[in-house]
Amino acid sequence: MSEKLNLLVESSPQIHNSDSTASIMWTVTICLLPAGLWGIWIFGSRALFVLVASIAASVLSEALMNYMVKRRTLMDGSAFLTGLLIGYNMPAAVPLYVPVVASIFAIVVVKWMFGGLGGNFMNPALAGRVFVFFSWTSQMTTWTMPRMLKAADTVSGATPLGFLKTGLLDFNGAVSGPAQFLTQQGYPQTVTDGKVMEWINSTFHTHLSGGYYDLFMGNIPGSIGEVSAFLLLLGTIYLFYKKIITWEVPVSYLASFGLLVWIFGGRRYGLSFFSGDILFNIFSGGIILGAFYMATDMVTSPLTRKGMIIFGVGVGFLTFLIRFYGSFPEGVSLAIILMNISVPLIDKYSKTKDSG
Amino acid sequence: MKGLKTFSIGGVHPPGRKYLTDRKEIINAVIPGTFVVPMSQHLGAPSECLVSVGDKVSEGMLIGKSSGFISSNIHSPVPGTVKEIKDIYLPNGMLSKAVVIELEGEFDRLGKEQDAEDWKSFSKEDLLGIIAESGIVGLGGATFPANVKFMVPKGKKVEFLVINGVECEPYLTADHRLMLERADMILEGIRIIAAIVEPERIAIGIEINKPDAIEAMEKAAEKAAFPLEVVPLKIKYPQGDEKQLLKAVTGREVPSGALPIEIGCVVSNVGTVHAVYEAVVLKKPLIERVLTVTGGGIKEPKNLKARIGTPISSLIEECGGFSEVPEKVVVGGPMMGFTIYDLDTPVTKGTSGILALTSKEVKNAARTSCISCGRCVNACPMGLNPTTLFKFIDHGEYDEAEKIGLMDCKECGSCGFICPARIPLIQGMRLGKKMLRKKKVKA
Amino acid sequence: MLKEFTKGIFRENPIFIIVLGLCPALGVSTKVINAIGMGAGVIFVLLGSNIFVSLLKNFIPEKVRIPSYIVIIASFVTIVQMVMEAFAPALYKSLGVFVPLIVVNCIILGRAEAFANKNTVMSSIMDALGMGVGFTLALLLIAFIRESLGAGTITLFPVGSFSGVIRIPVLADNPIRVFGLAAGALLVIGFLKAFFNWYSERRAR
Amino acid sequence: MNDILRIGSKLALICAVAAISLGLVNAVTEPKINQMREQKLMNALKQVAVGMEVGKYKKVADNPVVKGYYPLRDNSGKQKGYIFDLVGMGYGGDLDIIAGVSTKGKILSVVMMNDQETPGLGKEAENPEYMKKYIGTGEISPVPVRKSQLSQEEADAITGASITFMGIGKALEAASDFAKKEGVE
Amino acid sequence: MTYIGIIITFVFINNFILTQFLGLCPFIGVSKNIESAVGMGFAVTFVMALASLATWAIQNFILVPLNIEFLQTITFILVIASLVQFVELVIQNISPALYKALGIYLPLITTNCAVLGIAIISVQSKFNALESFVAGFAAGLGFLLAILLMSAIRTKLDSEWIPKPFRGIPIAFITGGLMALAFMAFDKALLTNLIG
Amino acid sequence: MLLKIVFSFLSVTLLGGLLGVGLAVAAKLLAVKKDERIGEVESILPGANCGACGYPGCSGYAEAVVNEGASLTLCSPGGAEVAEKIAKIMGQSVEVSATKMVAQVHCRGTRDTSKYAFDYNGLADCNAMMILYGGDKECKYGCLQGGSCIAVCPVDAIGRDEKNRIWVDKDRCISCGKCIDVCPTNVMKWVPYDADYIVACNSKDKGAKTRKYCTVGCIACKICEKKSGDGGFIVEDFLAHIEYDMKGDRTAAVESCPAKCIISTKTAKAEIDEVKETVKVNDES
Repeated sequence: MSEKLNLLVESSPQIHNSDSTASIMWTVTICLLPAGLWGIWIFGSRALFVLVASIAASVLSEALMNYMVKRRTLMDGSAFLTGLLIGYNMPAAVPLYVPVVASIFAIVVVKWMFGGLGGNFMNPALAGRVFVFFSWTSQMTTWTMPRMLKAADTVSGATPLGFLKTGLLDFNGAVSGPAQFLTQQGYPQTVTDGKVMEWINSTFHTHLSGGYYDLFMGNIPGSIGEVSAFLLLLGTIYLFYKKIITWEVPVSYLASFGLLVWIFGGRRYGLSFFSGDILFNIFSGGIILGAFYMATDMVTSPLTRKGMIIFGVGVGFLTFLIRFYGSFPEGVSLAIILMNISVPLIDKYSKTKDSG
Repeated sequence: MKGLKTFSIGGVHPPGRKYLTDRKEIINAVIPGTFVVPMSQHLGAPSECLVSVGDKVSEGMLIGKSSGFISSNIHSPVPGTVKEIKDIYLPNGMLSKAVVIELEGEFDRLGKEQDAEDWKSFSKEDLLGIIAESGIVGLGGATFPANVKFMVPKGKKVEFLVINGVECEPYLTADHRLMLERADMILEGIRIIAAIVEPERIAIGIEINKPDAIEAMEKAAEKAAFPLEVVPLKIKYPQGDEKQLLKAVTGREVPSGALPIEIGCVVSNVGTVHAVYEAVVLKKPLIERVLTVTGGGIKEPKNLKARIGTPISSLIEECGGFSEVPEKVVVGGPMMGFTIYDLDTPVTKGTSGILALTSKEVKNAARTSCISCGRCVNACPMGLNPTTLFKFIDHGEYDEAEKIGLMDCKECGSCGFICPARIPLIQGMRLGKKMLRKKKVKA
Repeated sequence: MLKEFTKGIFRENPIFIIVLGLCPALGVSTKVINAIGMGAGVIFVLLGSNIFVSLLKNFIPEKVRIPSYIVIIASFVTIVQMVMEAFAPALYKSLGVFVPLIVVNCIILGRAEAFANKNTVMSSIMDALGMGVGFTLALLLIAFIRESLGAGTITLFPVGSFSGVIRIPVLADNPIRVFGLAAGALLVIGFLKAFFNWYSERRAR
Repeated sequence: MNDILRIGSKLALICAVAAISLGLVNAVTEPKINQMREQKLMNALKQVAVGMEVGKYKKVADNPVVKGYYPLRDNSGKQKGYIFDLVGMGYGGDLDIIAGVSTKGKILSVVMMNDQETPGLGKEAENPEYMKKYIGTGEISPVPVRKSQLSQEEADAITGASITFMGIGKALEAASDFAKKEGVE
Repeated sequence: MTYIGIIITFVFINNFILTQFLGLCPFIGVSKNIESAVGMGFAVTFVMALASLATWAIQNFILVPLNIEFLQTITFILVIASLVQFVELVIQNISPALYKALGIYLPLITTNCAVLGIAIISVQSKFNALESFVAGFAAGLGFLLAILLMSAIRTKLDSEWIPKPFRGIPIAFITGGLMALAFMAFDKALLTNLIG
Repeated sequence: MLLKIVFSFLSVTLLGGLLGVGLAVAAKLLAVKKDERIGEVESILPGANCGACGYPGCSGYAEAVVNEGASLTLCSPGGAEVAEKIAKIMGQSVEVSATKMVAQVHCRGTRDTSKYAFDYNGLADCNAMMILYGGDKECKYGCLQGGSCIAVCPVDAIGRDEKNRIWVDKDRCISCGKCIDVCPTNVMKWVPYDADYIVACNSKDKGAKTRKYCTVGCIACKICEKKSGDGGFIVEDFLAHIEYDMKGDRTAAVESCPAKCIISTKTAKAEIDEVKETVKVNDES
């Protein structure tokens, strides 16, 4: 062995798992893409512009902060992902300065003031969205009709939940739940939805109202990336397969939320307890996007399994509270950032068990 | 896979890559011209050097004497002359005195048949004495002096003797081959240890990626009508660690900071058992061991029986040298082993393998900040919170780290392996322990 | 003497450097005019209390020092309250609960404790003016940022035909409303404080 | 003991001086404050009265929205309507509203006296322009309580603040109903 | 308003720190670690509940009957200041351990505007004695909640790489701002819909 | 109106008087003794909370001085001045050594001048680097440049230049000794504040060996010893050091040093003007 080798010396372990921060971020991004493409398809090129604006603003802000603090984190994909998620949480018709401000706020204030990726205690994308939501509420609640529901004269409409929120304020009749209410009040539905629901009702002998199919597939007005529960769930399968997200947060979130909806959700329609429409509530208003892609954000969710479950239940409870009793129709983003605040406390008090 | 035993919390599944060598028979390594024998090859006090420059030594002659309760004897691996006594860095980063021996003269044992000793008439103390005399240490990697381990404290009763045939470290196949090729001798070794510790039950835990070894051990036990329970285990790292092995095989948990004997168990590695057999039956001190030379950077990976003190470069050469320039050369397994930068570093009693790892196998990536993914927490077999520990240590709050269990960390590497941010967690733990020790010495 | 005055404006600015009196700084800074009103109130109370504390420093027993100071301060605050309600009811209403809360503004008690009870009347006056002006300027800065971003306007006194409200062209139509709310206030003061940290560090070099 | 008395009396002395001076200032300012309050109410009433004569205030006990009213009479002394003192439910809390309503339930004028709405959203209701949407409704057309009852143009003008809009609308609706039921006093 | 309504209002909807800007000095000053934050939180809760009750008595037994409400500020602050000092002395004697935990925060509370704030707000809201007490207690709990969350976040921030000018107080404010942003989820509608 | 003023007067005066008396009584009855000297001592201490005294912060030390009779001279940032003031409060006298000592790095090896044994990958912390073969330099005595001293310095007196060499600004140094404590190679050593030169090498290897791996290392040639006269240069263990008690002219020795490893302390001051912060995360794409 005469030749001198330039060997690397480092501490054990000498081999690593193939996942890296960057690979995780980019995988999540890829899993999100189908839902976004769907959004662009149904809401038109306007949606694409919003996505491009939010991503560009986010990536440029990251580059600027990189330059200022002399670190290089652009390729870890987190800025791109933040920008993408912000775009996904915007209505397609929003003026472009809204996603831009949201992205800048998310990256510069929420992330880099706290030391960059890993330092932030609040999900940057959601904080950015909430910031612009409260700043420009009307712009953030003006929805575009998807192409399959677009009649000649209606270009904008309410999301199913928004429609319910205002519709129920002075509603005194009796319906079996949100879906029937929407159908009864003439909320637009696609032809396919009618056919599918009819088929389901005749095949499984159920009496479901129309609208579930539209809700599940994403044939509804809403934020660009949140409408298609189906495509989001498709991406989720891959995330679970790659073990990038674990079951604790989404399952405890959806379970606690579903349970509360089931118990109390029917009260608004003059029904008894234990008659809420879980299916409708879970597939509407960005819960799927929130539960699988945003509440599971590693940085801002607890470390331990126990902590994650507490966190998920908390988000579920707050989403329910805000959606059913607050003045906002959806409540997912606010519920998540509220629980983000308590993560350091949860982490502090949910220590891992010491096996000895 | 269902129903197989394993330990309960934490653990990771690194790619095994044992196929590189698990079909290669153990062969005796080439004996090079120069040997470097460090005086500190075991846990505890370094041995006292008995030779000086110019002395003639013979094969198996005592050259380092145990210098304390936890210490061990060291024997010359070959006949020769002491050329130099110098300080060298061992792979674990420790500075140690080492005796450089130039090969010269006749071998006393090599190629000569030894009569088998009838050890059954020996007393416990005699047997322990032979083990101590032969300088046997735990060959799994911890290198704890075996005689101390087998000495059952008064008032304690051993319920379980658990033999460790897990070899959970990826790449390594030395124990695997040993069980396959020398099952009878291992069985004899188990008998000897059983005679010392007098256990109620004897079990051997083997991961199911070694079905042939399980079969071999079962067959040997059956043939000898020896009450050895062969326990197949699920594949999971770090099952080869004492605490995890005991949890997997016996279901018992060793309390924090305690030894297995606290819960009536004694654990021994198959390599150690084999060494005990050789020492007692063949009267051969520990001067050679089986190790695996492998990795993506080695041309012909092999299982070798090499003498202590052989420069690693000689073994690599015997395996055809490097097939490509490795990113690092590791002594031991990839999870707990150490990188070396000087290929003339010698084989020691604890060297279970030599790996030349390519960058493709290492999978280093840019280090980023912790993204609190919690994977390390889920991976830690001790139920610790590595990322929080690391943060405390990184900020010099060593006492805080100790409070949340730093001292329970045994550096198995699971957290560091799984970390997507590539944070040097294990190095952090070592740093924390080092600084705590430093603080305690000062206080 | 002049030094006592100028130190309050930058070097020992009560809000940005010693971080005191934050609650009103944030609570009333939604409009520039509020800041002016609050600032005037604080200057008045600070001046009055500083004068009286330094006058009475030998009269007030040590054991009831704090209660005595508080009584003096509270008297001046009450005067401000009554005068403001009588002559500027709109301002009084928009300052709301923060007018009586001048009593517990840490700056005033802080100056009484740290300065007025150790110094002469004259330097106490200068100190009060400096601190008061420093406080007012800081408040103005915060209010200016918050109002212009959060409402797109700058509200001053109505004079003649001028309504007192200046509209900032683009922002007034779509203001970043969060800046007018609690969250925005905290963010603004955080950034301003950071800016002052950075600036004083740079100046120290 | 002496010491204690001395300390106590000193504090009391300071308090006494403070109290007297405050009493004096109050003597000056109090009439002024009352006068200002009166004037504000008068101004508002005048604005709402649309030229008619305002009668004596009457409390209404059992209505959650209508707290009380002033009868409105024209020059001939004939009652034409009411000025209602209303409390509506806004986004940020109660809305204090004064509204002139004809005896037939038509909304004549509305003024927002007090509210805690979000600046830029519900707060816009303080703007007299805002109330134009309600004026004239109540007799034939219903008082609008939802954005959907407005034209696109008007709906756009009240962006976002649908709860405030509804709060005012509902209060006015109650006032209109009250007036219709009560007719002439 | 029901008692539950008062509690929800002052803990969440009108959280003193995150929406009302009352009590910011101790919120920023004493939130560096969890233990002292909790200590301060409890001390504030205790004093606020007592002060709210005491000032209610002053208002309704002295100021209103004598028609001298304009002396509200001066009498309230006098009572609060004395109360705090008295509580301090009593705790010091009764339980040295409690004093060690709370004692250092008590003097700070005199100038905590949250205490005077709740007294004035209780009076303005025309609460009765028990309602005043509950309101004071609830506002204190709101303070405790906010400072507890804040201190946990700040402990985490200690180990993050925060740009130098932002370290310490600025980042605490920004953290508070983000918390306030999240607390905007709680609004009046929540209360009316829940309690009716 | 007059009635109102009378009521105000009566109520507030009574309230004030009552509370004043009540508090005074309470204070007397419930008084708890506290040594005021603790506060006084604390106000004198510099408030750096550096821990050099061995007590938890300045307040801890103040308490220890008053209650436990701790030595009065333990505050190194405060130096003689503070010790004298404390002594005044405590009514004792103290003797304080006059010279202020500051920390200095005794190594100038960089990637250009020194040989490195291997590529290191891991924590940017000297003690952590030390775990792996005593650091990546061939020389095991030199500065590892991990920046642990920078991290522990309570007053930001330590910085690094663009070649990663570490310098101590002696004017900012408060002599707390934290850096000296943390340094695993002991390359950080005490030097009198007014020292003009330091021998910037810590290698106790034989000259020939040192020469092999470092071009700015002391090779123990003893030229400085010969040239300096009463300049106080002494070579021990193959390493030169300066006896600062000897005040002779040192320039001749400095100029003749073949390795140029005797450097002026003024250089250190110039180099540190741009203090670089150590960012522990070295992420890159």
